[in-house]
Amino acid sequence: MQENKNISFGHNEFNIQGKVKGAMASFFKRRKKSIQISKNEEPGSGQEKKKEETGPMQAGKSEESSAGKSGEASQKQPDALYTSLAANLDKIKRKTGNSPDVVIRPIKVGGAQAELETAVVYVKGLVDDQSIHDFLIESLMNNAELQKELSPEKAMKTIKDDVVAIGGIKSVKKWDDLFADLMSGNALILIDGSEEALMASTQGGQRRSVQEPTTNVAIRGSKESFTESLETNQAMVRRIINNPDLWVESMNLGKMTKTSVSIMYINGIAKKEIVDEVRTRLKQIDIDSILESGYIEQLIEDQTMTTFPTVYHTERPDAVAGNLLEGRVAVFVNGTPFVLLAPAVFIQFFQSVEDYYARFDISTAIRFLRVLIFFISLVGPAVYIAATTFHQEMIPTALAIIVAAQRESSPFPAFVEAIIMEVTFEILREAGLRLPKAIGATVSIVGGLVVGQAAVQAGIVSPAMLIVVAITAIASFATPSYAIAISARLIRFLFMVSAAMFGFYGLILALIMLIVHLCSLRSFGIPYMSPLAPVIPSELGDTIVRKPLWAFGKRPQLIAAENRTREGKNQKPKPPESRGMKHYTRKEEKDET
Amino acid sequence: MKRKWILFSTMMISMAFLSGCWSKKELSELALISAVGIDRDEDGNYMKAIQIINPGNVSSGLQGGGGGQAPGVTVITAEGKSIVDVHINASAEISRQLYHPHANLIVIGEDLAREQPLNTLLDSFDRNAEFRNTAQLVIAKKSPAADLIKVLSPVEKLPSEKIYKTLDVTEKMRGENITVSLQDFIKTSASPGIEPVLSSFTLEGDVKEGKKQENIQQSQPETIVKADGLAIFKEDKLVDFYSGNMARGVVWILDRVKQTDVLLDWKKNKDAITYSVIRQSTSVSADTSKDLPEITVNVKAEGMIRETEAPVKLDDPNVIHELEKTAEKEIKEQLERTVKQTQNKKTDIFGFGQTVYRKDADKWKKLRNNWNDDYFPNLKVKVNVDAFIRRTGLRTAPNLSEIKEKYE
Amino acid sequence: MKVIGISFVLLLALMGVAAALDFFGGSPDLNASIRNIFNPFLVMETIEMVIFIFIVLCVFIPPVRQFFQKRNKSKQ
Amino acid sequence: MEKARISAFQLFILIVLFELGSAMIVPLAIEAKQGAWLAILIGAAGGCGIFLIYYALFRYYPDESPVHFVRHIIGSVPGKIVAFLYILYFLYLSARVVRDFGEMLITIAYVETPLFVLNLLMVLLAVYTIRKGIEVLARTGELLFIVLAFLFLSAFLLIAAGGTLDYGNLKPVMGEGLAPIVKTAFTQTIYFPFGEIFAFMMIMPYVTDPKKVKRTGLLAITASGFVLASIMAANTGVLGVELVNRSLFPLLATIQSIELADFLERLDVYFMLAAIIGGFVKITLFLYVSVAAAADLFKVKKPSQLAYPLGVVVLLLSIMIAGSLPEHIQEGIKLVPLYLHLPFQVILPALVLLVAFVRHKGRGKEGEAK
Repeated sequence: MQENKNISFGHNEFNIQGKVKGAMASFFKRRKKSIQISKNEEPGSGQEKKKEETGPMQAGKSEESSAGKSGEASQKQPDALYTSLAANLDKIKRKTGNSPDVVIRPIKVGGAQAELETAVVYVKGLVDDQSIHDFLIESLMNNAELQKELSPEKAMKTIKDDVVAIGGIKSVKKWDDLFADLMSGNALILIDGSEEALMASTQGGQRRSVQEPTTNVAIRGSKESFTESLETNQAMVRRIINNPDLWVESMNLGKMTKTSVSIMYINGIAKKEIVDEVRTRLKQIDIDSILESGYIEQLIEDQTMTTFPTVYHTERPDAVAGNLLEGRVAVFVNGTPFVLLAPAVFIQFFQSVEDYYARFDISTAIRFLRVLIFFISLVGPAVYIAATTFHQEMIPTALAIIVAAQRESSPFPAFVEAIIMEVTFEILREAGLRLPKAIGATVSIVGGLVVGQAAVQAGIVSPAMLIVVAITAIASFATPSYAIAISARLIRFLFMVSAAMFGFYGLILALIMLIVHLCSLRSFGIPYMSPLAPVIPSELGDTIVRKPLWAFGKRPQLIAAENRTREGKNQKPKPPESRGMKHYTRKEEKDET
Repeated sequence: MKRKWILFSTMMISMAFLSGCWSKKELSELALISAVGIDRDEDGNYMKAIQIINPGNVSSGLQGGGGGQAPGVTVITAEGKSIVDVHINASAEISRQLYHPHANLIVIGEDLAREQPLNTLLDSFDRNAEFRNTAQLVIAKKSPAADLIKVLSPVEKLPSEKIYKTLDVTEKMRGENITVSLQDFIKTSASPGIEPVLSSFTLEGDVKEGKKQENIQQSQPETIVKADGLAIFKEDKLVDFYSGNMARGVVWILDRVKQTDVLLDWKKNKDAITYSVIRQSTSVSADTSKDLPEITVNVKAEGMIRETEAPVKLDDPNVIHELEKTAEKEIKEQLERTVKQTQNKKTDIFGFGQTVYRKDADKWKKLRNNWNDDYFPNLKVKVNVDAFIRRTGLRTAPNLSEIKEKYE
Repeated sequence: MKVIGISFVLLLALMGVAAALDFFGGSPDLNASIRNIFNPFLVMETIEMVIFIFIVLCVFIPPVRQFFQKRNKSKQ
Repeated sequence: MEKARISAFQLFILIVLFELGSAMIVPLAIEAKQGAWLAILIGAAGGCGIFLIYYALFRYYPDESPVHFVRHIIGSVPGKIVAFLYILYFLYLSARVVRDFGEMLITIAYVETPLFVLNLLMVLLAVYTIRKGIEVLARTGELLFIVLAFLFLSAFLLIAAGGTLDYGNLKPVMGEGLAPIVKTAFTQTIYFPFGEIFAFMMIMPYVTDPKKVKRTGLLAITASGFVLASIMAANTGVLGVELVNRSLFPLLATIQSIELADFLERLDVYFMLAAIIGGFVKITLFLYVSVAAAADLFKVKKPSQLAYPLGVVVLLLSIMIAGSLPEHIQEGIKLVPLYLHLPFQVILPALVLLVAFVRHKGRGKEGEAK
């Protein structure tokens, strides 16, 4: 019925791998057209680049042409640098609109007779001031070699090889590359008479330091959280997985922002099809700006008509490392501490890194609690509405009397009351979230305590309703992933409406519909509800329950590739034989080996 | 994709239309019924007393509310040709929709129960999904059912709750009543070879006083409702009331006794020793090999000595053994008396017929037609009792024995 | 259009089945059993009626739209 | 046919949910009195036998839908007619189940709500699911199965702990001998619910591992037979035969009689949840099968186009099918097994199998000759 749904997952391993390939193949078929287009675009700076040239710069077009005339006549390529330093600097100035933070520092090198005009160009704030001064400008000025007489080419070589004491240096010939590097914080060395420019990597500037995570807080585990810097973030993961198989691919996305985005995966563990799929989807993105990983998330997810997140995001390096080791692919985006992980499955949003750090029995109990919490936050008010307006017979009599007594004075029907309270609560939450921390606390006190108490005392809202709303609200806070909690918040209203119309019948139908919907979702070809549906028995141990760490045999079969062995056999700790009960201990040992 | 949207909007729009909502009822628009009492007046109309909960007066702790000022229930009465008719007529007296599912008590007047087979009376309760089949059924002894419902009760805020809980407790402690739900009653009356029994309640005092709030504002209420044995049915009509040991005998044979006390004679001291049965199990078996089946009732009781008014050496195992024998004899006698008397009434409330049916369905086919009148009264019923005394409380010998020794 | 046709044929056939079963079940004559098929629709509330018509009309939306799309295309 | 694949395990779950579907809420095989559970088990055994007929057919054409292969076997025109009749049969059964559930809801909780509206919601949900495809339905089934399993286990536990269960009610098992039990089994339970597994003929080709189909099918029928038998046994144990016989929905009464710890009572929602889940799966499967078959027969390119119109057909039919609940039930018990189930579930498939057998035998010989 749907073309891209031609696979299924049984528990047969062989089958599944074959199937996933099939899925990917079909997926490619579906997107063939667009891939072809992007391939055309890639190597040559064809239409796309031209558009860029003419697009944003149309205003300066006439000026540019005049500059071209006044400058060198030998314009082999429109994109190439000019030979004259003055013309180059002029172009840079015009292109950046004379912005004061683009610093142009002319330096004279060469012997006294044959002075060679050079200039260092960089963007203030993006560069590391110290390295510019110490290793670039100072070296250029004081280097003995450069005091000799030099041709531009020779000077270029000398500077490149001997002078600049900075790790990354390369030459650029095209304006596009030049500006891209300049704007990403590299320093530019231009020499009069050369068609090349040198690019020294001096990225730096002020950045937030590594701090504790604010969203995925864990009691136990690393206190590091990602920062806004892509390099730092990647390094943090590298520090955890010290393995050359941790591969990174980077690209720039966003026509205007040219945001650096990189894919990280572990070669041999991540499934090639999934990596390819992520890469293809990322390459297809054609948008002017990428401001946060949320942009990417929305542009690469499988289905847009859903409130459920099909890409996982986290700001914890250990969470990323753990998921990479399960075979997932991480997408880092410069400028945000949130790293995307794909493919994501539903149950993943109920798991936290801490589950693996704590003992399994405790983690299992907590995971059960989380699913319960999610369920409460989803259907809490709906059950109240259904029970009080349709199925009064299902409430135990004593409770029914109490609720009835409370409802006596309430002027609204239960549904309206519930909607009022839920909306009020959402307002409170939103207000508390956006305000400064100090005021936020006040809002929650005024809102929660004063309004709640007053509303009950005034008889506008029944206390039972308030309790239900409060429990629901707390439950939605307790879900470990904000992304899934917020979708539950939204769906809750749908449940309330259906419960208000048809009681439990409506509620149950809505629940079944939700399940159908969840089952129809996929994340990068992986069924969203796996390993619950389709059920993969060997992996049920890491879903709502978490089996002991020593029993984790394999990586998830839908996600991980060939290398699926996670740990050796017989990982169960065997303490040395202790005092007494020797017979028993020996017997046990025999059983296990 | 677009069509999916159409489908979705279709659903949403059609739902929006429905927000008028059939079957919807707000809790504050309902009159929660806690108990129903049914009688019949002289003209043959049904009279129904409906006890409605005033939630505000029942649940305390609410602002301004708090029980005690006004009664927790209101009783309205109505008449009609059929039960449903009465129900509809009653709604003229109350501003809210009468809501049955929380009614946990149905009281039937003695006169009505004697005249009409209860099964037909209860049809509307059973048929209607709104009634809970778990509601308890009791008989009002010597007074109209309506009176039982009207009397306010001390301790419990809801009179229905009072009766309901009394029944529960007295079944557990005394073993002279059994809780019979609507469903149990119908099940029993429809099953072959067994006749139903119900618990009965009586009124002590004046109804007029009992209706007033003052009744429960004194330390000793003027009027009170109390559990009083069993009502025995034959072909769904009330035939007799049992109380005391007779009632307990019935409950015992039905294997519903949980705890009870048996008074034992000890060496000329009548009822001198109280033997408390803590646990018991009773089974009825039938021997269908003969023309007329023979019934054996096996009782196994286990308990302790609670009270002694005669000097007994309770630390002596032989004495204990002797006491056990006495208890066995006593229980056996009581049960045999109960069976004998019931056989005279020609109604098989013990379900001996059912036992036969379950044992030997072919045999039962031959007997079933005149079971109650011909075969049941002539059954040979054997009662075997095994009574065990497990412990004797905190003390061994009664203080009496020492006193006696002192004076002797 | 094809879809509508199929549904209509199936509906008619099924009504036939229902009527036939009714007839076998002891309905006096075929006429009565046909009437028996339609009588649940006689007592309907306004809202119910509106929903009913709406639901049935929804069946026609996709084919009609398809039809118009095709015509527009052919015009072009 | 949709390009889909489901695993053998998913097939198992779908069959179990499907069999339980509406059978668990009605007084199944109550004509066998205390022996109802036995009649159900015999029916399940018979169902296994019927399933083997279907399986034999499936073995000849493991990759094709019955709509196709019936044409290969008995020729194009007769094949088309047979396929058309089966589509009618499936739609009719689908409508029956929809009606069952609508009536149940009205009777137990939604007295004032029109049947049409209750049915509508159910059908819309089924249509929504069908448009998502069989794979999604299979996965949904897996999750719903967990819910249902939880409900059953806890309900049995509560009934056992609540002390309402009286084993005596189950005696005498064969009060009137084995005859009524066998008769009930062969006139009712074998067709409803077990024979209805015929619908899975349309679904079997989707299974990844055709070799497992036989084992899965038999296992599923047996398992559902045991579950149904235990449900009926629990009903009889709690309510007694007479009450079960008089009840429209004995399971509801059974669950209502749970009263535990002054708190675990009034668990009607248990019943509603279980009933709606079962009903949903059954209705959706029947409707799915008819949509798939109709799309195949009439060569509709996108089967999902048919989902909504056929949903409306089922909806209308569910209203038209009978004037009253007793009529509906009487037709279901007396007429449908005789006039619809027997020919469509047993006679026709058996005949087709016979033809297929003869043809294939001939062909096999030809192959040898060559």
